[in-house]
Amino acid sequence: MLDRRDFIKAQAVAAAAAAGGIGLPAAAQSSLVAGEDTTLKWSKAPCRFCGTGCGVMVATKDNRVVATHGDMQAEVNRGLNCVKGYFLSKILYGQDRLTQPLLRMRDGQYHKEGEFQPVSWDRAFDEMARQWKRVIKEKGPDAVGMFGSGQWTIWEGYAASKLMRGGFCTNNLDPNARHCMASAAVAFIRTFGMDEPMGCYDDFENADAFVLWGSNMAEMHPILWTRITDRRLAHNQVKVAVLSTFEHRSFELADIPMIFTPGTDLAILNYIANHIIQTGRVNREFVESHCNFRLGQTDIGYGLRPESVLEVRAANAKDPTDSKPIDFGAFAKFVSTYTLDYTAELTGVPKERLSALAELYADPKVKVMSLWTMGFNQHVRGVWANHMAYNIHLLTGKISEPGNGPFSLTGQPSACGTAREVGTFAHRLPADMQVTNPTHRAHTEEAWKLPKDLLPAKLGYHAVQMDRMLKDGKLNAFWIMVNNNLQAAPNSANETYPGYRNPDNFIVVSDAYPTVTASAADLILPAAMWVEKEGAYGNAERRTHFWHQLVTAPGEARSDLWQLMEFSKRFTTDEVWPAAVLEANPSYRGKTLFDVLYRNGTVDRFPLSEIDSDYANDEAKHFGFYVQKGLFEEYADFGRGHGHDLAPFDRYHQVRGLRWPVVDGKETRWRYREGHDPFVKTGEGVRFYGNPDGKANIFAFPYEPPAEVPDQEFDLWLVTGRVLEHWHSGSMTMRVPELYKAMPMALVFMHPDDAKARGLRRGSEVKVVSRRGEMITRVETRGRNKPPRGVVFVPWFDSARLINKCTLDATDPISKQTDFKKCAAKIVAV
Amino acid sequence: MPTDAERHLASLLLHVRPDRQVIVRAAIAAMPGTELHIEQPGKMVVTVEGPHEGWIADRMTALHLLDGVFSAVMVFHHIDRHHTDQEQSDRAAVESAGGT
Amino acid sequence: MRPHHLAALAALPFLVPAMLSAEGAPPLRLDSPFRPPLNFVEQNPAPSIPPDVTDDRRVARNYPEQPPVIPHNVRDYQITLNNNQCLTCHSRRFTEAVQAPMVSITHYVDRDGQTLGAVSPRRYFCMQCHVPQTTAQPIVPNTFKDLDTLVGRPTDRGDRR
Amino acid sequence: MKLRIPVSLRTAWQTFSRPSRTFSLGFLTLGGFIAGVVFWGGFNTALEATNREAFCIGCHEMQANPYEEMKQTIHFTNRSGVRATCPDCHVPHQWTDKIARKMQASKEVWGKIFGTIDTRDKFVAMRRELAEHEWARLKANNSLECRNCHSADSMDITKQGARAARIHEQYLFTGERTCIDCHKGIAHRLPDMHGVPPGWSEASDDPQKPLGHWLADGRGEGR
Repeated sequence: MLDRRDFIKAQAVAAAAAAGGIGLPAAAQSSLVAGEDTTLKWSKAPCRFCGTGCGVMVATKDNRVVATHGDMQAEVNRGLNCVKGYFLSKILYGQDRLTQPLLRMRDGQYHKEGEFQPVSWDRAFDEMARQWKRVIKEKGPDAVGMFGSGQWTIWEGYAASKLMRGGFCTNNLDPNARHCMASAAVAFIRTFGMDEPMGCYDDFENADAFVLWGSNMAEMHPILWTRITDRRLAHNQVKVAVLSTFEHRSFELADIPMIFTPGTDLAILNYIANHIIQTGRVNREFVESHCNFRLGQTDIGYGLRPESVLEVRAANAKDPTDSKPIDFGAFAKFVSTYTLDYTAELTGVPKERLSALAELYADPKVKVMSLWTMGFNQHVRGVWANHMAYNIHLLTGKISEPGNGPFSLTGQPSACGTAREVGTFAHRLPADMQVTNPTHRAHTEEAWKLPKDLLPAKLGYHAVQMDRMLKDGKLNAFWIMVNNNLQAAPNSANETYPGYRNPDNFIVVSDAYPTVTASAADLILPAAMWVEKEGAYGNAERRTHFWHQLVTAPGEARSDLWQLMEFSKRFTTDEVWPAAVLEANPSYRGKTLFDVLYRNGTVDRFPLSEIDSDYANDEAKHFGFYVQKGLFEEYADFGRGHGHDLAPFDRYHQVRGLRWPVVDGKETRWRYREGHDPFVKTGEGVRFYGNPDGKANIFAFPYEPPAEVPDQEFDLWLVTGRVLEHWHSGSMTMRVPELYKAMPMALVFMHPDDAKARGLRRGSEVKVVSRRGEMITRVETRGRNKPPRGVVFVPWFDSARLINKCTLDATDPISKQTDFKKCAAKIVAV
Repeated sequence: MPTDAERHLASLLLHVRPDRQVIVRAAIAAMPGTELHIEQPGKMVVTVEGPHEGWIADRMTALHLLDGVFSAVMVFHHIDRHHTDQEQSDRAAVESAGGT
Repeated sequence: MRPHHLAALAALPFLVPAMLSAEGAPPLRLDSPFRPPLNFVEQNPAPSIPPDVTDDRRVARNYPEQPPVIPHNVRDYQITLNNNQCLTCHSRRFTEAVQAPMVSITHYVDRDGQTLGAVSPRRYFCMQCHVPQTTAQPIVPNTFKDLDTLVGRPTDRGDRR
Repeated sequence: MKLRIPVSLRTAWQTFSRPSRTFSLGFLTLGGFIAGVVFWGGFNTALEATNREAFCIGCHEMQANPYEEMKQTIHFTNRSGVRATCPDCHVPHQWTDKIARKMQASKEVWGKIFGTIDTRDKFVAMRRELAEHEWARLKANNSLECRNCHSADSMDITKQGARAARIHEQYLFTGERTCIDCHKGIAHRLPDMHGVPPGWSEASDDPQKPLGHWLADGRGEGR
């Protein structure tokens, strides 16, 4: 009999072999392990959670995941995981996994007010197709929509984009990434003409200073935080500055901590630009050769419903994106009002800290990495804030080189890879192309082998707009995939829930678990998740990484890819395409959307024999061709040759991800810089080739106040966010017992004096009340988050306590991303 | 079975200069408590077993210092306690101290 | 919202087939994030903040690579640029005096695979991986099976008393 | 050398030092006593006023730094609601010690006037020095202010965690160590602790120390 010691030893060897990328020879296995039963199969996969994109090794046995650990070979994390990552094995196994489609029924028929009953996939799709056809017939293609996610795999997002735009002929497709990094994406394109960071995570090992602009990396990007911690603790000259509206765990490493009045980060950014100019530290040569200056539109409103008084009052709410060229002198004059005195007064930050921060940027010898997430992006002036961060990097030339650069982090595993690169936004096509650009549409039609003039030119509804249109009855058939929007969307009691339960609407939710959103749907489709399917994600540093299907999804759960493609079989072009297009292209008549979108000769060109025989692939088996490879290769052709280059499909299964552009098999770590980026020619030095003139834009914007500020009645700032132990709405992590027990409920973090002033104490049961809604929770006065007086923080992971009933649906008017960080609320005893 | 209170088992991934692999192999064979399991050009998987962390760490350092070894990275570390006896004595200790 | 509508929502969790497994319907709990019911409209009262488990007894791991949870009180523990209070007991030098388990030696390896004389700086913030546990009881059971269970061995998951 | 004293001062001194011709001895004695009581009482009342927390946090420096930090900790908020105020830990209860501490406090007045710690950053920069003063003081008086509330005699170690009980038994009860050796940073954030080992560290280095022996007898987990 095999003894325990040998058994453990076998595990140890297998783990080391997997880490080293060494295959276990059969002989070694049998000499180590007496029985077949202890052989684990280790395979690589990216983590399912945030945009960091850690690599993990996943052990499977008997079609179950039995262990996970950090992948030593993954550049991102080199063997480490955060607490969520270490518990990845368990996210598949919440007891309430959805395993059958559930339809609201009464007397054997679909009924909006019926009770959920299990149905077959056929029955589910029949009803769904019936509803889609009814709505398209009655109201046209713009009455159907889909809300996707940065958690879609690359091919799922791509298949969805094809289905919505090329199938149903509408751009009503938006990802929940809209709530997450739309401001960053928009500002990247406006500044550099191309989306996504120029630098990469290697900057962590090269920078002398790290500035966190509204990012609690210690909890939200723990593995990147380990890299900053490593750098800071091992090098005394390294400085860390942390800016936030309340004190959180990242402050534990801060040399320069800063708590500022909500919204005034804009003033700090302009003050730094002013400081750089006033102290003569502008990198003149860089600015003259590589930058243009522009003056942006001001008083642009708050992205609320147009009839809202704030929108009516705003001078330029209808045209927030406008700007005009200026010169350096005009820019210098513009920011000159942001003096140290003025800024300290406005922000509440001590002067010595403001100047210490400004010096990090101004000092030409200090390499600075600026990092941000939701503090910048979920901001009614989020696009401005992003621009202003680029301004200070461009003024000093601290960009696109090791250790120097602005870096926008992402919250979802494929916010970059799927939402942005594939282009699942209401305004985007693959490879940074726009739906409003006729050339881009024509190019896409050609690549997709679709008739000319088929793709719609009209902008689709963005995330918040979708909810408003559902409520107003203008969007009637709605499919929500891989996200929990009823828990995540702002002002949800007034603007989201009513749309889902609007009797005119048919709401479909695809998810692995019965979420709050699923509970308000009409049809729930059970989804396969993570390693239950072959997948690809793109992380925040442009790294595209793949994984194989390792286990089978439970019951009848199916991947989103299967769902999208299978659903497309229920429509013929005659039912959904414009008559004029069909008339001009009669050969497309009578075909199903599946035929024209996925059996188009490109997507279906790779046979099943190309699948790695060590792994299953349920989708490919079902459809009869290597779907993932076909979709990926068709998609990758969009970007190849002009700076979005992806490697061949099979390569990604061998490596731990590659950072695009991948040219001649080599990844790119620093874009726009000669010697690093193959698209910058010898002698050019730096070229921002996303813009036709090769220059980046420096925009002048002022400070403008938030949409809602505390007043006498609603006397506190309400800030929402995440916690370390739970990822987003908690649908996965709340089902892992260890994570649940570590952080079982969302509390309201407040200052002890604020609690005392209201007759409250730690543990008091309270209502958080805003003008829009309320939620009940308990007071925490001594937790990890320590807000200053006048600010409260509530995380949104807890489906029993929905803080987004209170938040305001104000968005950045340019990016349409919600500001979840600033609204007015009061706390009252229950 | 060892009789000590605990056993530590670790697996290491060694990156080795392929031309020195023979010498490294011999050195590992001579080192008590270490065992070579898998070998590929440039890579080796070795387990180390011993009574405590320090013992493992010493072996790790020794492996590290072998001529021809670029790096020795620990991948797996397992502590085995003989809990039947140990659990009782621990419980007794806790109870004598009041238990909370 | 109409009452029958509420009833429909209330019924949801019980219709999910997975929940109708051998254990039957799980007990209703006030602190449930997911039931009763997945209800957008009704407000759940907030349960008390559960205390941390501080019995100082190690908890079995699900697999050897899982970081152990913290079984003792960590209130007011300071892990900052100035000091790491965890390491005042768990670093190699001090474990003997206080009888705390020493951090695994994997923690002495840096990003480049070099073994250091002290805990690697990248492992400095302990609570990114090791978390305390409250007495709250998970609402949704998890059916994860560890390898021992799966292959029918007597369960032993390593670092455990 | 002859000391020259102004005439007016000399006259005043003579008046003051000359025996009374108007008041009876009894009046003077009693009056003196009463005046003494009044002044003494006044002095002590004034002194006591400086011993209240409200006085301590009357200064912005104390209110915004140590006091703000303490609000999170167990010495401010806990199960039984017994809380420590600033003077409980930082002002000796014995009169002579108290006066000695008050003399030292004159330095703090200078600090206040010259703004030594009038910003958070200055306070943080001074934290190690300030903390060291308090550690040294508590070490020197055997953690007197701790023991005003936490008497070793009244400790029920069976209500403590096994590890804490073990260490208290070995260190505290034997007088090997005093409270402050281990319990630093319990009410405020810690300064840079480089070079400040925990209270239990020395014994582990020295096998002759009691804890070393105690471990050697094989109880506990062994190693």
